Amino acid sequence: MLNAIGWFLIYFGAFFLFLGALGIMRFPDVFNRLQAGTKCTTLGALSTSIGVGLLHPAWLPKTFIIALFILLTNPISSHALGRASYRSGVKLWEKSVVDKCKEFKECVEEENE
Amino acid sequence: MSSLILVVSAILVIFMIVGAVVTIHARDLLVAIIASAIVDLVLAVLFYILQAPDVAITQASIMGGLTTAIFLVVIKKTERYEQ
Amino acid sequence: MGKLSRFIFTSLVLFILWLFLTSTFRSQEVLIGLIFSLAIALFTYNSFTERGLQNLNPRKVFCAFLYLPYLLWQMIKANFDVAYRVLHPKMPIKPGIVHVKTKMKSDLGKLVVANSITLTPGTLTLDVIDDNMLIHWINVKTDDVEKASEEIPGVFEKCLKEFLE
Amino acid sequence: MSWVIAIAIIVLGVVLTLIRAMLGPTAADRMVAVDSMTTITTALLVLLALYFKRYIYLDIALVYAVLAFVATLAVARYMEGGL
Amino acid sequence: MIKKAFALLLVIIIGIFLSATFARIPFGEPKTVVGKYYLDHGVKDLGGVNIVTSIVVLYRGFDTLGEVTVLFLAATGLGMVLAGLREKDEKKRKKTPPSLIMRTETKLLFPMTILFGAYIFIHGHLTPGGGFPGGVVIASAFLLMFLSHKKWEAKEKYTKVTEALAGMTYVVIGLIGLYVAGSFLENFLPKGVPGNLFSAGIIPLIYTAIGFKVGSELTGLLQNLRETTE
Repeated sequence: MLNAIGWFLIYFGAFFLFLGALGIMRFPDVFNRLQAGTKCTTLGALSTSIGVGLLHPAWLPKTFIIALFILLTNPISSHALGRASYRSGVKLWEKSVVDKCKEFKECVEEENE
Repeated sequence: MSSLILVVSAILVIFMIVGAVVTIHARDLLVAIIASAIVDLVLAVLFYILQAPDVAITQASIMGGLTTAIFLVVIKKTERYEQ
Repeated sequence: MGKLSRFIFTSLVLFILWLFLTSTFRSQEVLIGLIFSLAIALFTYNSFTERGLQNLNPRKVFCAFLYLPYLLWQMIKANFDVAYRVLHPKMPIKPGIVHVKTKMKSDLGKLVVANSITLTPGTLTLDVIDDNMLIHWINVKTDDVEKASEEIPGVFEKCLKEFLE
Repeated sequence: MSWVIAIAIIVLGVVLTLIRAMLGPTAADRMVAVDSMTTITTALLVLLALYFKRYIYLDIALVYAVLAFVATLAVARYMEGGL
Repeated sequence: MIKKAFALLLVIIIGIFLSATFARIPFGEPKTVVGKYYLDHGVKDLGGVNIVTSIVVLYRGFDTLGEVTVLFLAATGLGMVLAGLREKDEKKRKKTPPSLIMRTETKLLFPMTILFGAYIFIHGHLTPGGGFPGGVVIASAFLLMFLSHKKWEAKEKYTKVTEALAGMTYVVIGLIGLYVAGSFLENFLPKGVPGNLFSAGIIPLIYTAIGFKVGSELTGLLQNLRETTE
């Protein structure tokens, strides 16, 4: 039973990791790529490592720590990248609907350094 | 040494070579730093696959964070684009 | 808060992390772990936590444990959302940056809200300026501040108010 | 047999992100690809530890999970001009 | 053009020879006599499960002392070069402040990363790793704080004192070995049961010293790099 759940989690995770990579390949600009990259890889790596832990219950604490660190570090790195690429002047995709960032002078002033 | 491991390491080696070429030819030095970070991270995976965990852990820890940061500080102090 | 309670909380967290890392209860490992966690907590407790042992209030811990499954369910929903957008041949996306207001006061509260927003369907926190959040939304439904605040961080804040504020 | 499929899917993901890292028009695109690549590689290392049946190999995956984002943070701070 | 073609030809020839040579070496079989000796007698002689660390610290201990000295010399040399470029008074250089999320999160991660580095260097004889990776992980924790806080700094006197104490500990352990067991860096503690934390004699002690030394050296180096002007 534990075995079956473990293998299911591993395949689930592997599928989403692949989807995240495909999203990075297909989406048009930096921010959309970040969307795919963050969400899919976080859940994918989390569920793969927990699945490996379920196959060998003695490994579970360490895989749990790996999952915890991924859950802590991944959103912050994507946030930092998004902020930095907006401030360094990366343009939004031309079909974007709205850009509220222009209203804040903190975001824009660094652009022409 | 099964064939699966052989195929995986062959793919990774090809990407390492491409990364090294990008590192050499990039005009933008930030791109060169990112490409060399790719080379280092993939090299850690290769050491791992070849079952040398001590070397892999050292490679991953040194090359992952510190070297990239030091290179970045250096191009911040000098200049970003090569002429 | 008192310095002692902050110190005890930091070393407790570090010691639990150590137990997970070594994953044994052997007396030698526990001894070394105690020494290291006390020593590290001695010079980092100042930045690690602001409230100390108050975090271990049973009601707050219970709310945090209720929050985790909810976050996990949101993450799974987010992944199927991304899967739909990636695998659809025409890529039905309508991206944009919207502006929302958050009600959280403390730094930790803003951090958890921002990270939760990043992990949930179609949104990514770009910047936090005081209590304004700039959010990249992959499928913009509204660009009004009030409505967007109700739509994106509203649900989380109701859960998080309990154990963070 | 079940190994081959899971590992092959993940390696395919790594290859896709590496292609984007080599193509990517701007430096930000490349860094996004590298960031995702490190997370995908962490999962790959955990799976390979199961494949080699060695408990101690999990440490390298842990080093990857802890340290790979330092490089991302450094590049992000450089790009926004705060280093 | 002819030059490039010649270079390509040379690279191809070297590649063919290299791959032909390495194809004949079998994977994972010890060939040399020394390697066979280490594999057969290492665990029984020294009590360390991870044979690589036993070789690095005990069989080749003097070598490692040299490596640590080289790292120390490199860090000191860089510090001397950068000392001339030190910022005298707070120059007005416009810097983007780090975001609030980054500041809060790195405060949370800082003690955890240091604890992880300590885990790596104290378990050098049981798991892969050892003093050098552990020290680098600790220095990376400090790097995180440097990246995300404008004012935060590691006091120079503390890093210097830690480094000096750690280096002294290494040499003193070696001298005790010379006094008790008859040669420099000889093992003088009981071997213990292989697999326990308190086993393998002086390996954990030496790796703790190396971990502190490498960590404080690299932290001082990063601090020096941060304080200089352009």
